[in-house]
Parts: sequence; C-alpha cells; structure tokens
Amino acid sequence: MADTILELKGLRKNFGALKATDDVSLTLKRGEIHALIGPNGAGKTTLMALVSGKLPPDAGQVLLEGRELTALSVARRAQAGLGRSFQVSSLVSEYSALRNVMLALQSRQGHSYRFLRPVMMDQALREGAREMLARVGLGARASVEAAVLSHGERRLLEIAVALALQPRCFLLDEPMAGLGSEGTKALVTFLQELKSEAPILLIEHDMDAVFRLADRISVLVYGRIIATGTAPEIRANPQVRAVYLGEETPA
Amino acid sequence: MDNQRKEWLLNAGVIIALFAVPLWALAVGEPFIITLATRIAILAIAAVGLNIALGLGGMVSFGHALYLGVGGYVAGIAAHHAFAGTTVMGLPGTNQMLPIWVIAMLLSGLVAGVVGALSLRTSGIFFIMITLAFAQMGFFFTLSWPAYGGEDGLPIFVRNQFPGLNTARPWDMFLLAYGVLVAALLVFAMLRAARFGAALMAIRQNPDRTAAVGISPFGIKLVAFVLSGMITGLAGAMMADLTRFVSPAMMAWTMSGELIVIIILGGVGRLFGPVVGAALLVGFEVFFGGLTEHWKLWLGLVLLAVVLFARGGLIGLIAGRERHG
Amino acid sequence: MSLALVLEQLLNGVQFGLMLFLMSAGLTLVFGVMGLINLAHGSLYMIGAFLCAALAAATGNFWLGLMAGIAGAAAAGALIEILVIRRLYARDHLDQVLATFALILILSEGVRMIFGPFPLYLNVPDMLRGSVDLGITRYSLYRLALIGFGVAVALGLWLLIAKTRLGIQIRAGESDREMIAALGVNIRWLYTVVFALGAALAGMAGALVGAIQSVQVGMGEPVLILAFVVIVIGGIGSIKGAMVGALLVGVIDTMGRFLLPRIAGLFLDTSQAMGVGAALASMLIYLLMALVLIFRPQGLFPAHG
Amino acid sequence: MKLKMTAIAALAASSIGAAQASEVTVGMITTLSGGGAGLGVDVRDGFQLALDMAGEHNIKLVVEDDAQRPELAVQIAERMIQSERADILTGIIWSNLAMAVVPSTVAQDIFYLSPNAGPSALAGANCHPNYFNVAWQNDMLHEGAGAYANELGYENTFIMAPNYPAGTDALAGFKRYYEGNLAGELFTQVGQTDYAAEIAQIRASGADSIFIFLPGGMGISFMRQYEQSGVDLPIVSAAFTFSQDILPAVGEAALGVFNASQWSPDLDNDANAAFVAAFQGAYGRLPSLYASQGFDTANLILSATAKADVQDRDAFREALREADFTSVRGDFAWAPNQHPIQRVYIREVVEVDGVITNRIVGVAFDEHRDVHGENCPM
Repeated sequence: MADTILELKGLRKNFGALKATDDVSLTLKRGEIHALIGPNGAGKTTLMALVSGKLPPDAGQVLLEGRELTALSVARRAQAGLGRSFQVSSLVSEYSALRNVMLALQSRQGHSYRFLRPVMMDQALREGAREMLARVGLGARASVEAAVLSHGERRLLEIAVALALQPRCFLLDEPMAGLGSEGTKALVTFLQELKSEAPILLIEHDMDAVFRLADRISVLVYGRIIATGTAPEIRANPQVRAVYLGEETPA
Repeated sequence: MDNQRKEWLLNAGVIIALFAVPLWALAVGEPFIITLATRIAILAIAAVGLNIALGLGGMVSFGHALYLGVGGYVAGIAAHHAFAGTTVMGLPGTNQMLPIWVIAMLLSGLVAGVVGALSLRTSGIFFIMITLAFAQMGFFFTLSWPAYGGEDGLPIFVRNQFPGLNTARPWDMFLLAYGVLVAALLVFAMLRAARFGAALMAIRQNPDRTAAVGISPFGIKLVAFVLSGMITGLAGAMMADLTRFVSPAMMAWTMSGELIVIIILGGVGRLFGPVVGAALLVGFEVFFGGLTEHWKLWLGLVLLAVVLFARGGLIGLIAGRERHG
Repeated sequence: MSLALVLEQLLNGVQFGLMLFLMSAGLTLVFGVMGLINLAHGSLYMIGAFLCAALAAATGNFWLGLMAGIAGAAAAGALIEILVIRRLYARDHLDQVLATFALILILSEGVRMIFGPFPLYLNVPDMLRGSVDLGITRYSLYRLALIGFGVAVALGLWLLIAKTRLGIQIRAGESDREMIAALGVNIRWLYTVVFALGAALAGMAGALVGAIQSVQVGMGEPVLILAFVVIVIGGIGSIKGAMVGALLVGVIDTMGRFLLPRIAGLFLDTSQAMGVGAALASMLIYLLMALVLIFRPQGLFPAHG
Repeated sequence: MKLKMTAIAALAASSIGAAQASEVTVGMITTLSGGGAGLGVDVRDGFQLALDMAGEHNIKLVVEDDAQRPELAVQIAERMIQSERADILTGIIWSNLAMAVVPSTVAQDIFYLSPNAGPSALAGANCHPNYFNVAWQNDMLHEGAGAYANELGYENTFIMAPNYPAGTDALAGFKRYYEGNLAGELFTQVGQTDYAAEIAQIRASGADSIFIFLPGGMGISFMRQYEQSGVDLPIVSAAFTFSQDILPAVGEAALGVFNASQWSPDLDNDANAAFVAAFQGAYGRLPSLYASQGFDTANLILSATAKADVQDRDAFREALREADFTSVRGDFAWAPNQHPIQRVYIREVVEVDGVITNRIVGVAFDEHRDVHGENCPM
C-alpha cells in the first residue's frame, strides 16, 4: 500500500506484569494527521519510545514505507525519516536556535564525521537552517541560545528541528503543551499545512486541537487501542465516552 | 571588552609567554626553567587530548593516564631495544622520535578504541569507574611485568632523536614540545569547529536529542575517545623522552586525576584550558614547593575553591562563559 | 600444595575481604543515599588509623585507640560533610570527583603535618597476640579476630538498616529521595549522619588493619581503589552487594596471587612464571570488574530494582 | 615533600678560602617520607654529622625527598643538576631509584657517590668512572648471610625479597654461597604491607629456616606479622632488615636473629667509637648502618675536596680514588669498579640495657669483593 507511510504491527512492551503496550497496530497514511489520545498512564509515552527506537519492543514491528525499522537505533530511525519532537522541550541548550537546526541539517545532508571544515562557515547549512527557522516564525531569534528562548519559542524550535530532518513522517509529542491559546491556534494552522509535506503522528492532550486537526484518531487505554476513526466517529464511540467522560458503558 | 575578545587576548598572551619565558631562560642560561616550560607544554598536550573526551564530549575518563603510559612505554621500549640492539616481536628498536610518535599514537588509539568500545556502553559513575579499572589494569600490568623493568621503570639512557635537532639540549626539546602543542591546539580547534565537534558537543548536552536528529552518539563518542587517547599517548611518548624515564607511575590513577585537575584549573572545554591549567599546576608546584613542603595542602584548597566557586577555571573567571554561536 | 595452605590462604582472603567490606559499606551507602562519589573515603581510613595509633601509643591501650579512631573518623566525616560535601550533592560526578580529590590532598598533607612523614606502628592488643591451632593449620589470632569483627559489624549494619528508624530512612533515601522529604525526615541531618557512619566504618577498618601493617600517609588510597572495585562489582548503593563484592575481591585477589604463579609455572620456567603469574594476578580483580560492568552494568546486586 | 635543608658551611669557608676555592654543591636525593623514610633520614643525619664534625668546609648540601618514587627521583636529579648546579649527587637508598638516576647523571659529568644502593648492573658492565659506591655492592651482605647459613647448619631455607634490583641481587647473593636446599623462593611487591599470603607459604613449605631481605617499613610489617603467625623458624638475613632504624619498631621479635653487615655499632675502632657517641649526642638515638654509610660518604667527599677542585673533574676523581679518609668500618679500599673491598661481619640482635641492638659475633668474609666487578671494563 503506497499510501501507508508508517505502520505499527502488533507492538507489545511489558514492564514486569504491566502491559504498557498491548498489541498496538496502526497506520499513518500520506497526507493525514493521525492523532493518538488517551488518559494519563494509557501508555502514550511508551508507544512513542517504541516508535522512535528509544525502547525495543517485546514483539511487533515498526515499518516506514514498508521498510522494517524495528531493529534500528534512534539515530538510524531518524536517518530513515522519522522526525520527532519531544514532549518536554529537549534541545541542545547551549546552542543557538540556528545551531540546533543546523545540527539536524548536518545529519540530514551527509554525516558528522567531518573533521576539517568549520561548520559555521558552511553557507548551505546556515541558509537551510535559517529557512526552517523562518518557516516556524523564529527567524529573528536565530542567534539566541536555546536555553534563553521562551517556552513557546522552544516548542516552535522543536518543530523547526523536526522540519530540518525532511522526514518521511513526523512524530510530534504534545507540540501544543503550554503554548497558550494564541500559540495553539497558530500551530494548528501550521500543522495543517505541514501534513501535505509529510503525514503526522500526533500525540496531544489538547482535545480541541486534536478534534480540529486530526483526520483520524486512535484512543489508547491501558496500552491497547480501543478505537480508531474520524473525529465524529470517536466522539460517538461509547467506549471512548466511558473512558473520557466517565459514562458507564452498558454491560 | 567582550568576553570572546578577552579570551582571544588571554590565549595569545599565554602562547607568547610560553615561548618568551624559556627564550629568556636560554639567554640568561637557566636550563631548568626551559625544562619546566617543556614539562608544561607536554602536560598541556596530554590534557588537550583529554579535553576532547572530557571537555567536548563530556566523557569523564578517570583513566587517561593509561594512554600517557602506553605512549611512554612505546618510547621507552623502542629506545631500550635500539640501545641494546635487540628486537621486539621481530622488529628492531628505534631511537627516532617520528616513528615512535606514530607507533605511540596508533597503539594508544587502539587501546582507547577497545576501552572506549566497552566503557561507552555505560555512563555516569560507571563510566568513571570502568575507565579507572582499565587504567589500573595497565598500571598493574606494567608494575609486575618484569621484561621492561616492572616496578623499577625503564630508563632511556639517551633521548630519542629528531631530525635537525639535538634533543639532548633543553632548548631543542622545548621547541619540539612547543611545536607539537601548537599542532595539538590547532587540531582541537579544528575538531571543535567542524561538524564532528558540533555533533560531539551536542551529545554532551543532550544525547537523546542528538540521536533523534539522526546522529548516533556511540560512534561519535568512540571516535572522539580514540582521538583523545591518541593525543594523550603522543604526550606520553614525549614525556618519557623529557624525563628519560618511564615507569608504571605514569599510569597511576593520581596521574589521571592530575590531568583532570589541569583541565578544571584552566577551564573545561576551552581551547587553552589545558595550557593554562598545566602552567598553573607546574607553576604552583615549583613556586609553593619552594616555600613549603606542604604545598599539596594548598593545591588541594585551591582546587576545592575552583570546583566549589569558580567552575569555569581561570579562563572562565577572566572571559566568562563560553558561547557556541 | 596442601589443604592447610589452601585453607590458610582462604582465611587470608576472607579477612582481607571483610576489611574491604568495612571500607566499601560507607562508600556504597554514601553513593546510594546521596548519589555522591567520595574519593576522600580513603583519607578517613587513614585518619582512623592515625588516631588509633596515636592514642594507643599514648595510653598503651589498643581499645581506647580503636574507639578514638572510630569516633575521630566519624567526627572528621561529619565535619567534611558539613563544610564541603553538602555543596556537592547537586553537582555532577566530575565536580564530586575533583572536590574529593582535592580533599585527599588536603587531608593527606594535613595528617603529614600533624604526625610527620614517618609511619607509626600500632601494636596488636595483648589478648589477641600470637596464634591459634585450627586443627589443620595454625592461624594468627588477631587476623581471626578481624574476621569475627568484620562479621559482627556486617550483622550490626544489617540490623541497623533492617530494623531501626534510621535504617528505614536510609532505605527510603536509597529508593526515592523525594519520599524521605515526604516522610518528614530532616534530610540534611540524615545525610550528615550517613556520611559520618560511613566515615566511622572506614576509620574502624583503618585502625584494625593498622595494627598489623604500618600506619602511614597514603595508606588509604590503594584500599579506596579496591573499595570502588568492590562496590561497582556488588552494585552501587547495595550493602549486600558490597559484602559479596568485598568477599569476592578479597578471596580472588589473594588466591590469584597465590595460585596464578603456580599455574603459570606449569608452562613456563620459574622466574618467568613468577613474573607472568604476578602480572596476571594483580590485574585479576580489575578484569573481574570490567567483565561485570560489561555484562551486568548495574553490578551483581543493583540497589534500584 | 620538599624538605630543603641547605647547610652552608661556616661563613668562613668562602671568605677565608681554603686551598680549594670553589664551593662543592652536593645534591642529596633520599627517602624522607613513607615506609622507607627511616633509611633516608639516617643517611642524611650521618652525612650532616660528618660535615658538622669537620667544622670548616666548602660543601653546600641540598636535600630533597624522593618519597621512594623513581619518577620523582629523576625529576629531582634533573633539577639539582640544572638549577642547583650540583657537582655531586648522593643519597639514593633504593636500587630501582639508583638505576633510574645514576646512568644519566654520571653521563653528564656529575659524580654520583652511593651511600646505600649498589645494584649489580652498576658494579658490572655499566660501571662508570664518575660512579663510586661507598657502601657495598648489593650482593655482598647477602653472600655473607648465605655463607653463615651453612655454618648454622641450615639445610632447607625459604628465601624471600621484594621484586626490584636489590631484591634479585639479594637472593642471587644468598644462593651464591648457601649450600643447602631451597624450601621456596618468593618475590614480594616493593612497599608491600601485608605478608599473610607469604607467611602461609612459609608455613606450608617445611623449611627449617628463613632468609629475608626486607628493608625499611617492609621489614617492620613482616616481622610484626610473622611474630603473630605462630611460625617460629630461625631467620638469617643481611643487616638491612635488622638495622637500628627497624629494631625499635619490631621489638623483641627480632632477638637472636643473625645478620651480615660491614658495620656494627660495637665495631671496635676509634673512628667508630667517636661516630657512635657523636651520633647519639646529636640525635639521641643509636646510628644504623645507613647512618654509618652517610657518614663515610661525607668524609670521602671532604677528603677529596681537600685535595682537588671539584671543577677539575679528573683531579677530583683521582682524589676520590685515593679514599684518603678514616672509615668507621675500619680499613677501606676500592676494587677497580669503585666498589669497596671490605670485611663482612655476622651480627646478632641482642638487648643491651633495655635497648635492642646488634652485636658482632663472627666474620663471614675477610677481604670481600663483589663478583660483578669482573664485567666492569675499568
């Protein structure tokens, strides 16, 4: 299926007796935003770690455009085209915004085992990075250290870094967290454009944003996906309502 | 004056002073001061090596004396066989510094590769301890292996040769050490500015992020560790020739500690941190050692004060925090 | 090679291991509870030995000296914790290594200033002089007493940690530092007490060993390195691990030095065999440590799950 | 660590200007801290005593502690030659330190006078006109112990020494004259403090006697542990393990041990009587053989400075070769390799007036010289 970019097949991960990820399968198709929601402790973080390669699964597969990624490290998966952002901003804090993006670009374009040419004199890298920063609206903040950027700016820088990887698909882990309503609105618009470039697997707490943005939604509870569908389908799903609204499901 | 300019001026001052003081000593006939300057330069080379792993890569190697010792023993063993006219594993000894340096760097790089490949699987205190354990293995191996002097060490009766120089003369030996130091600093500066340095420093600050942009931390760190070991190994070969003596003490854990101390006194990750630190340490020893036999007490207090209150070392104190642009 | 010889060497290994345990217990507690690498632990061992030797020489009573050694090391530990160590808990390992490296320089030189450059010699107490017949072999009574002492202290430590309020706090501190705050424990006080306890154990080891060896500046550092090997093998933070690690290191080191030259002697001539055997024997425990770290990076008995 | 003791002679020395105008700078590198400190302190004190007793002289003495570490000794030697401009180095206690320092020192046309260490390599093929050994070649006293072990009727001796040049020399020297069987042969680590494993092997070996060479703190630790072990075999040794620096710390455990020495505090000659009395007067303790060697070394230098200017190396060397001084050990003569030819006594450890010390009970060799001299081209 040429339309499926990312596919998870029967992923499992146990921590002792706890089934943190329990037979999760889902697909991410070209041009879509697939949101993953679930209450706290549902296993979203674990699933993200399995997809990005931070944790090895006990069973199951991760496929990107039909290519098996399961045995690859985080770095290899990133090279293969997984562009992830972190739930809590995770940047190279002493580097400027520009250098953070350049780091992603240097990995994308060639490799890091170059010992001679000063990286700051690499015009292609610099220009490329500036372009990415401009796209997320951080053009004026290029030379500011990541540690000094505001919270919202760091969220945007996360996106810019993911963009710089020119990935086959994005994995965005709560990109709206702590952005405020203005910032969220801007980002929603941005993501809607972005999905045509590469599909987005979105983990997000902000339900309004999710229901506005997502083409499909999967609901994760106790490590299992209990439902997948469009926004109206999910809204209507009694199991989901039970989990989120505390409504009793008819036995 | 902004900080970058201050650091630049400080660096220029240090490198000029390190040349001018022994030159003055040469003029007034004080060979011991030249020897001291040579020792500073060689210790600084060793610390430049460690600074790649520790300063740029954040790898707290508590066993860098191992590479110093490997380099030292390469020089000592080569000279020993050249002197006695015997062979080692079918190869003749040599009293030429250039081939000795090449072998010293290759061998210490190889050792660093093995140690790094195993140690880099761990992190934090475990990394500190496993690097220490490997260095202790080297220490005890040389201590009890009788062929090259064991505990007694191995004297180099005549300093190894360098084309065009008379290495027995303190000034010539100094020129050699100074030249290699400048080269080592250039290599360090180049590495740091290049893509490799960008990746390495990013890994130190945030390995997860660096992996997520597709740069594998293990490979980068291993290469850095090997380069680091090679430069420290080169310094070891030169130090052996300076003192005309190699002994297991070169691999003692206190030597590893001293190399870290040098970097901290100067400034971690700073280009000239090792030079400033080595000058401070040797200067401290000579100056306070002349005043009181308990100079190590004062060294301890100064070091404690630096760690507790002046994290950036002397360069940090003068030129502030480093900026990565 | 007789059974008697093997037995005696085994006892030597156990005695060595138990003294290493006294050193390692403090080190591992301090790391487990406070997350601190303390290189100056060997200096506390030295302080205990010097105080014991000085007081025993002055009063003629070993036991008074031992008390002084333990109490003095504990006091020195508490003082160091309050003045320096306290500022290092939040710092990274590099800072801890360096600051405690500086403490070694300060304490060693300080002791040298006070007691002079010569070794002191501490006499074995009269009631423990001489040797006893164990049936298969005779053995030094004092060394036997050290084994008994080591076992008793290990039991006492186990009781302290398993049964007392302080022990509960220590265990809480090891598993979750925030939890002990929630328990309403004064963390500063707890840290000082744990550090002093570790120092007391180190001082005790120094004083006990001082009576059969010599008491000199720098005596603590070789033991310190071995104690690090012990806790890395045993699992940092684990008292049980320290015990197993210490006995392993003590016995393997002693038996290695004894057996390896003999084994090498089967293949090589005597003088070569002694060299090769000794070289391998002295590397043996570091090899063990490297293997443990490679295959069980958290040690044999990891403290945190 | 740096004990700097600059003893400049009575002001007079330079101004009155004895026959030889130029000052002689003697750099003394010796062990003043750690387990081996007792030996270095005695060499230094003996040397200083000779200068003090000489009154007027033109010797400038600079003393530094090597902490028994070869790499430190090398650095100090470099500084003494380059910075202090020393003409003569002396003081090294340990053979491994001597091997590290002496060859490059004498090659720079500096004299080295050994007050203690006498490694075989420096007596044989690597002998040098600028190297004089005022004490003994390492093997000598051990050879005496070996010869005396035969006399005592020992047939199955366990022998043990630290693993460094003097240790190998010691065992070789003992075996050269000993005729019985060896119950076992062990090398220990230099500076080792725990001998439990070695004692176990001695116990299991079935030996009838022990020969040990464990100088300084090593000897003290071993003897104290040996006493507690329940092994009770007679010990024969060279003077080093039972010299006056060790005996007070070992105590009664040492009584009755036979040891070979070229010197003893009860040696009956005028120079020695004066030396022992003056040493006791100055330092309040009995001198050890190390003190006697330091004393002799200083007197040898003094005798040479009276005859030649140290800047004239050849003349000064000749003056040293004449050895025109009164040794506290009695007659003193050089073998061609510039090591002494001397009598080797056997001493027994005894208690005299509550002080544990040595007493001469016999002679092992009369005019003994070392075997390595044959390989010396001089």
